[in-house]
Amino acid sequence: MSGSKPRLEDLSIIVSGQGGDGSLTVINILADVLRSVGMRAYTERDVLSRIKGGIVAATLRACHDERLCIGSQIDLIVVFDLFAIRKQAHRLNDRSIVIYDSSGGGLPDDSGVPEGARVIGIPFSRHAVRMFRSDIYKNSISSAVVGRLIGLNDDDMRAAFEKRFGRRGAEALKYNLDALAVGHELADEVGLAADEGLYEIVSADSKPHMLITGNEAVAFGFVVAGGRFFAGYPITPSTDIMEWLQKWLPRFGGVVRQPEDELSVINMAIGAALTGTRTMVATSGPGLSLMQEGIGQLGMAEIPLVVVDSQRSGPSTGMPTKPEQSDINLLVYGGHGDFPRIVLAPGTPQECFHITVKACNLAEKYQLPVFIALDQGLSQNLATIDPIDEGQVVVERGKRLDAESLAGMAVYKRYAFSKDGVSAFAPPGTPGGMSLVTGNEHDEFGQVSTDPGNRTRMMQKRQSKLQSMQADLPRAVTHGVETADIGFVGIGMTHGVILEAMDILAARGVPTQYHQLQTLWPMLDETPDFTRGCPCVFVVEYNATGQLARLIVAHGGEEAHIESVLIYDGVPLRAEDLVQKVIERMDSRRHKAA
Amino acid sequence: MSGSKPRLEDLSIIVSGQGGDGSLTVINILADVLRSVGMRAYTERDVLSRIKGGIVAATLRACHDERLCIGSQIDLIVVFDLFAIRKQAHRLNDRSIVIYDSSGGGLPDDSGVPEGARVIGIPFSRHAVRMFRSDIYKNSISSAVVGRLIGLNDDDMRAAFEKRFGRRGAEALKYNLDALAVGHELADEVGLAADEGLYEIVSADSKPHMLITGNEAVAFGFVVAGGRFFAGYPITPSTDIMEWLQKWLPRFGGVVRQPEDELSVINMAIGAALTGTRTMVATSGPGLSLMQEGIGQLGMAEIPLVVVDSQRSGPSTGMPTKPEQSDINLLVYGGHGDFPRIVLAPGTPQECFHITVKACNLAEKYQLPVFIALDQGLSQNLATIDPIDEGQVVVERGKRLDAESLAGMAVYKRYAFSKDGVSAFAPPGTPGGMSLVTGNEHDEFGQVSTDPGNRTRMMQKRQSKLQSMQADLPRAVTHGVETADIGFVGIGMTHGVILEAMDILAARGVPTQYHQLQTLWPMLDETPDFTRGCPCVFVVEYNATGQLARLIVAHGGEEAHIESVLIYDGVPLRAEDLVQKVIERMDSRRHKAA
Amino acid sequence: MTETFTPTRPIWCAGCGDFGVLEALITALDELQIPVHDRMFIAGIGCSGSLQNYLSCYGYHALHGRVLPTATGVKLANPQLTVVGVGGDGDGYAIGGGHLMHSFKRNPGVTYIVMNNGTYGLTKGQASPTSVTGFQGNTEEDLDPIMLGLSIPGSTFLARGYSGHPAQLLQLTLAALRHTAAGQGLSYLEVLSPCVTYNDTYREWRTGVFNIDSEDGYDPGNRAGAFERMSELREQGRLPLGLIYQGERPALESLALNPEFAAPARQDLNDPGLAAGYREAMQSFIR
Amino acid sequence: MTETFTPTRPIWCAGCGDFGVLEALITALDELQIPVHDRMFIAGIGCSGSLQNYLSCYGYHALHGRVLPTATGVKLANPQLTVVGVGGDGDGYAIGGGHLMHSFKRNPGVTYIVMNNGTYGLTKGQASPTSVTGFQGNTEEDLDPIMLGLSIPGSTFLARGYSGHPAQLLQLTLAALRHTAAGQGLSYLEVLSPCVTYNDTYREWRTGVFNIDSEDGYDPGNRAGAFERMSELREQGRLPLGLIYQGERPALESLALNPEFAAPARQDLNDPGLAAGYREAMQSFIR
Ligand SMILES: Cc1ncc(C[n+]2csc(CCOP(=O)(O)OP(=O)(O)O)c2C)c(N)n1
Ligand SMILES: Cc1ncc(C[n+]2csc(CCOP(=O)(O)OP(=O)(O)O)c2C)c(N)n1
Ligand code: SF4
Ligand code: SF4
Ligand SMILES: [Mg+2]
Ligand SMILES: [Mg+2]
Repeated sequence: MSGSKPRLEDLSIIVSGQGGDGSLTVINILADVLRSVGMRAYTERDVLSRIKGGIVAATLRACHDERLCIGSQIDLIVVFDLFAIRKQAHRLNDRSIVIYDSSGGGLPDDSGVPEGARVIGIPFSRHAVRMFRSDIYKNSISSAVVGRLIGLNDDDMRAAFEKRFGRRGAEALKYNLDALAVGHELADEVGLAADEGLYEIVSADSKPHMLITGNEAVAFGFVVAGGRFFAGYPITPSTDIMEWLQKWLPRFGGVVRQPEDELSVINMAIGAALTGTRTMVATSGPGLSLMQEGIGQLGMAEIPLVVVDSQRSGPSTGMPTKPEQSDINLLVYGGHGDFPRIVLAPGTPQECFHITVKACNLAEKYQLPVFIALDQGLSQNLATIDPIDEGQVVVERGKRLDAESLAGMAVYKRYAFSKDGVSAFAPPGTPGGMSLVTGNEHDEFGQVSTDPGNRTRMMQKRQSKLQSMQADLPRAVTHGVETADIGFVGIGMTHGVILEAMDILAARGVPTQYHQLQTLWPMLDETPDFTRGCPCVFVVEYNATGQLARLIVAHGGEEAHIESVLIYDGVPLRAEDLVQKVIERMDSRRHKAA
Repeated sequence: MSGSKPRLEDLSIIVSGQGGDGSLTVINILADVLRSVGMRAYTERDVLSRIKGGIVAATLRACHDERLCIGSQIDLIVVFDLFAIRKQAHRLNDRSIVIYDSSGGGLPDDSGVPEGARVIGIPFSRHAVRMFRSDIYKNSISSAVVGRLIGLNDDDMRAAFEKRFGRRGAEALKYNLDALAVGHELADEVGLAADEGLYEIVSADSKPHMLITGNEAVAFGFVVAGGRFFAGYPITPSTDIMEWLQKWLPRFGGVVRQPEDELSVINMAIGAALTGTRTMVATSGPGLSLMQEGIGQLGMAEIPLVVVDSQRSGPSTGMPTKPEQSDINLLVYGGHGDFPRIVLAPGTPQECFHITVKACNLAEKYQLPVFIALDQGLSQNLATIDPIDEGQVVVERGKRLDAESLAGMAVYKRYAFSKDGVSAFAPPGTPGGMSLVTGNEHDEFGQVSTDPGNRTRMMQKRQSKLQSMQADLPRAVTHGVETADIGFVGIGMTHGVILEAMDILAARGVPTQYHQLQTLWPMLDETPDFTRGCPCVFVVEYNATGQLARLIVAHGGEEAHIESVLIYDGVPLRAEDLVQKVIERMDSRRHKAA
Repeated sequence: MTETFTPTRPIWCAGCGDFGVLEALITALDELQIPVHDRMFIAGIGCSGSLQNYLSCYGYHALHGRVLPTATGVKLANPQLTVVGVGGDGDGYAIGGGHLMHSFKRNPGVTYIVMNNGTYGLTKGQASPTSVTGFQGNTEEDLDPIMLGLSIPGSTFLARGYSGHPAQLLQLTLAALRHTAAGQGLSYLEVLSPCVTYNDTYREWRTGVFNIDSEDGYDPGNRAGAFERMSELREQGRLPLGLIYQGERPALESLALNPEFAAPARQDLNDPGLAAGYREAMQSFIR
Repeated sequence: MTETFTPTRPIWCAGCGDFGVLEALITALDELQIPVHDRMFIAGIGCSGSLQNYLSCYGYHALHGRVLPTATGVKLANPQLTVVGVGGDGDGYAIGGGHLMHSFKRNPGVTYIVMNNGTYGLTKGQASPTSVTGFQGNTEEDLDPIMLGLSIPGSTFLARGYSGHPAQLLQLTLAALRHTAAGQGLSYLEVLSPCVTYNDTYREWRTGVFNIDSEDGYDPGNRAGAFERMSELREQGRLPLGLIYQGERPALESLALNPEFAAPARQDLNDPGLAAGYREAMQSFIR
């Protein structure tokens, strides 16, 4: 039968159950196996801000080509809990496959599963408890079944198990491998023999892919950019950055600290940055709010720092595990008083890496805070990407002085006026470079000053960086048909969805174009220009007030051309839903025009 | 001679010396005497962020009619330090009078005093040291001379001294009265006999005026509005609010606390507000930055609080004693995530009072943070104003439930959905009103929830307040000629200067109009409308980036009609300088058009 | 009766020490007959910070680390409420550490219960200020917040319980609530409350705890003596349980409120009797 | 020599205690022959927070209350620097109080000098955490930060000087700098430094101080003993001066840095030798 099987092109799979059931583990293992056989994978998590219990879900998209979002329909769903199936039923169709844990009985009539869908009940939990005296092995058992179903090789599954559970010790590995074997037996029982999966897996690419989240890519980029000091305080969804760096940074002589709060974080980072060390912090909304005074200090005292904001649903504590892009205002306008800053917004893990490198360079070249705006989706979703060529990274440190160059200078002024607004920096410890650095207004030497003439020049010096950096800032990436009447604007986790929606629309004969911002601040002319040039621009963003759209309008964007698509319910947008919105809005625009 | 004397119409007086010399005291006493004789007074301070030393100045405008700014020219200057005279010389003209402390010798040739100015040297310091063994009495001595010069009655001066120094004990009073007498003798010596001052003082008004700063008016308004809990942490220029309340609030059973930092301030205030107590905090930029997390909590958990921001020069520590209006962005856009808020901006002490009352009512009616944007000038400058009719204040507490009303309800939900977005509040301690209040997203009962449908409705509920409050928000006050082609927009301490510039322009045949915002957020349509309707609008603001102008543009203002006038050197704008800018910009507009 | 929110089932992992704290609190509040509407719970952020959802009360979920300033504001504005602060060690000792020391100093009428599990539970097990050296790469020595409390003049009630010893925990919870109810100010009760998922310390604590309540001659009225004994036990690697210090000092609210008026939250702001005072304030600007 | 900023004349009021601290620091740093370019001063906000402007050094004017985290970051990134934190009691004990306790616990190689005048000088005389009860309406008891330091495991050097006793102050300053230079971590020196303008305590302190350095049998190596003696003296209304506690514990930087590498600030980021490690990190995502 294998010859006649369809190729695995594009499949979205959900595993859902109670928190602690291990749904994430199943999905992550499958993603890793897919990566290892040359397929593309993308994962998403839908979890709660609690450690055990509640309904959580993990989703995987297995693709032949690159897709940075989950599909609009779910092809395969594995549920350990019947609540979960009701929650997901609307994403199923008559070709979907439903695998449920039948330990507690059959599927109720009102499960919502559409007619025609293939339903398979397997008592995962019962087997797990019987064999291992613990319910938790049901996830390993179920992954065997899913692997079989989609056509993954038993050996590849085993290899992935060895890699993942090997780290947790021999016992954990043994039990999980046993569970995998049990799963394979159960698969046999329900008619899913080895090599008899639904699909043929064809490697998409000869070169190996990386499987990486945006958070990891940022952390990795920081190390390669020469980052050597990181401070953080645990907060979802940014914590992974700290955790990855805790493991890796010391191997390069770097330091990671987790002090008592975010105030300590940003000020400790300021201390490290003052010495000329490349420094970064990462946080999410509540932490970013607490760091506002420190942010302003960076601007005033001209201290380079990279600040990562992994955005989650706000305001306040909000919905800590859910995605949002609602800190845009705070990133762009936060801190009291006027000071220059840069806000960058990657859309893929690869961009996360490169933008972090860029952020480190910009921070030191222009001596100011550089923000990297992430969101929960980009931060935490795993994706397969082409390998990053980390060897190409260039470290640009800006105007730095050492003892030798200082010796040749008659006078050294930390805040010397200059054409580009940037003054040379001599790291503490350098003979001849003594300086005063302060968040008070100051003269060129860093002495506190309220002289009005000095104040005016210092303010202009700092602000002038926003001009001198222009050529250095990442430009928007454009996609689609340049002349199309329908445009998209988006950042972060909207990226994959917009690309897919464009494909769907193109297939329906509707050409579109897409302006993917990379620099949110300073707002480059290209973005307002785009909204003026394209008659209908869908600005897609995860917040309730259209922060990005408003920012574009404030800088000359054409409000009449803008259609805001706002998502703020904590649920990731699907391409098909975006397509629907586009069609509806275009219709209503045509009606209004008529 | 008295019959032929000119009436005292409008006089600007500077007293300048080293910090600690008491220049402020002289000016404040003079202002009080002027108030007591029915004249108008307005004062300004130019001080440093240090306790002693450095050059400081205090300025007084004595007027027959109300003026809420210092004049563009200085008529009389008293200097204890020769540095000071150089700093002020450019504001003098050939009719100015210069009184200097000649203890250290005569005025040097390069003092910068214009030709024709009358120069009087009096060895204040020498006399003070000889008579009182302390230099500090020179300020009391000098005030006698100034009083004589401008025609104030010796007895009125004495009465003011008794009032001011009486509080400091009998000894302080005696010495200062003696110093006043010495001053009067010295005045006799230089030919300024009693009742032979330069001007005739004619009472402007039969009713008594108040002499009050914006900070005091806010504090007073808070008490009368029923405010009963205030927390603050010392920070210039907001501290006076706390100090006034420390004295007065306990007399009404209220509580004032100065805890360990601004985080404690805002959270202690949240605690008080949770009980249904009218609560306020006051701070300046650095404190406002630290409060950002708390601000978002107010928005999410729907807690009423009035937050006063007395703005100073930023960013960061900046120039603590200098004026600015550069926290507008942070006030409007601060805090992570989307939540509703109100930002109000008074322009006079009277408006400070009424807007504080309004803020207290709005906070409770709409259950959200209400900001009052002050600036150093409005906060600290003394002005004579018509008495406030504090008896007219109406306390509106919004939807509150007591045990009785609760008893009639089947179910009580703290966050019940409602048309206007506001849910009824039962203060803790009320039987039957138990509720959960949280900064997490929550359902109507306040239980933590991430249900997407609930999330959407809750977000919309909160945001809908911005609509339901519209009719309740203070409208802009308009001044001048409604059809004029030249318009002004301003807030806070620009108010008096704009009014005076309009008078000057009107006198030169140039009609203007002025849209004085009272509500900065939500931005009411009236303001963008104003910029669309008037072909050239000068948006005058104390910051470097045109935050107010940008805010107006972001909400539909006509950028092409806007001329930004930006002041960020820490020096208060003078009307004549504003007039010059208007004329220049209009010329260059005409050139461009031609 | 009006229906209000229904306390939910705890979202804690089975075996979490916080169950014991909840149990003790429910029992103690009932035993002291505090009406549900007079209970105001101020909770931190963390697994522990959901306790208020599991009993009948007015509950407030504070910002991370801000339990004590918030609770102080509540108490000053309405001293009739029984104000209970609850939260975790990360919340109370890390981000909230500064407030803890200042609250000891300030002594507001608040009962503050810290569920100390030596880790950040909700963010998945990072080191906290009470984590032992080595836990998750922790280079620091673990903080003893009771000793910190002893060092602050103004502290009046310092106790430690263990959720594995429910009887003593109940007694300490009662004592804490009574201390505050008697107008003595802040009662601080740390509860050793194991996190079975990220830092399961049941074994260490079962053997490591030391009951000072039953130590002959131990005097909880002697600050320096208590400090010395704590130091000794610490050196022996033992964790003292019981009422460690109790002193006397008027609660903050008795010093800060004007007894001639109703408390801030209970005033009638439209009382016509206020007008004369307002007039006087107005006159002070005319003088 | 390259001209850099010129230390200015202090802006302090005549008679301000801070002059004595400046004097002691200049003398001690010279005596220890710390090159000016290896001195990094981290100053708070307040009158005291301008000290760095009055001597030759790399000076940083921190945010209010953030001296210690900043200084810790500096030291970890470049341990070759002599890092001195300076600030006021408001800065260090009020808004910075949480950082103080965590810094004791963390023990970074920083000398931290607090100019304690029992008030907020620069904002014109409000009560601070070390203000006595009654000062400006203060309802709280004054904090003793040395006792706080004693209560935190990890603290290694706690001393108090008085700007009116310059000889002892110099010795304590030297001892503090030496403690840190010897790799023992945080040396904390509180200096009683009167604010002549808003809280002139010269008279009280002249009579109130008590020199523990000259007390027979006092053992600064005994934490609990020190606590007891401090408590006694406090009850007698006396303010102990001298080296109150000194212990041994490796400094944070020795625990946090990888000795195989140059310190973070001193690494050559373009060193080609780094490539292999970066490659390995990259491979970890391909596995
Ligand atoms: C300002 C801020 N920073 C970080 C977080 C993320 N956060 C949530 S809970 C928590 C720690 C909880 O630890 P602990 O207080 O010990 O409570 P536990 O879960 O152990 O009961 C943190 C850091 C937050 N909510 N707010
Ligand atoms: C966040 C913040 N809040 C408040 C202030 C205002 N402020 C400046 S100095 C100071 C207190 C200074 O007191 P202290 O630290 O004791 O120093 P001293 O002036 O007494 O030496 C305060 C509150 C500030 N700069 N930043
Ligand atoms: S993670 Fe730990 S602290 Fe949180 S509920 Fe589970 S056991 Fe309790
Ligand atoms: S105000 Fe006080 S602390 Fe400040 S300089 Fe003067 S004496 Fe010193
Ligand atoms: Mg914990
Ligand atoms: Mg002080």
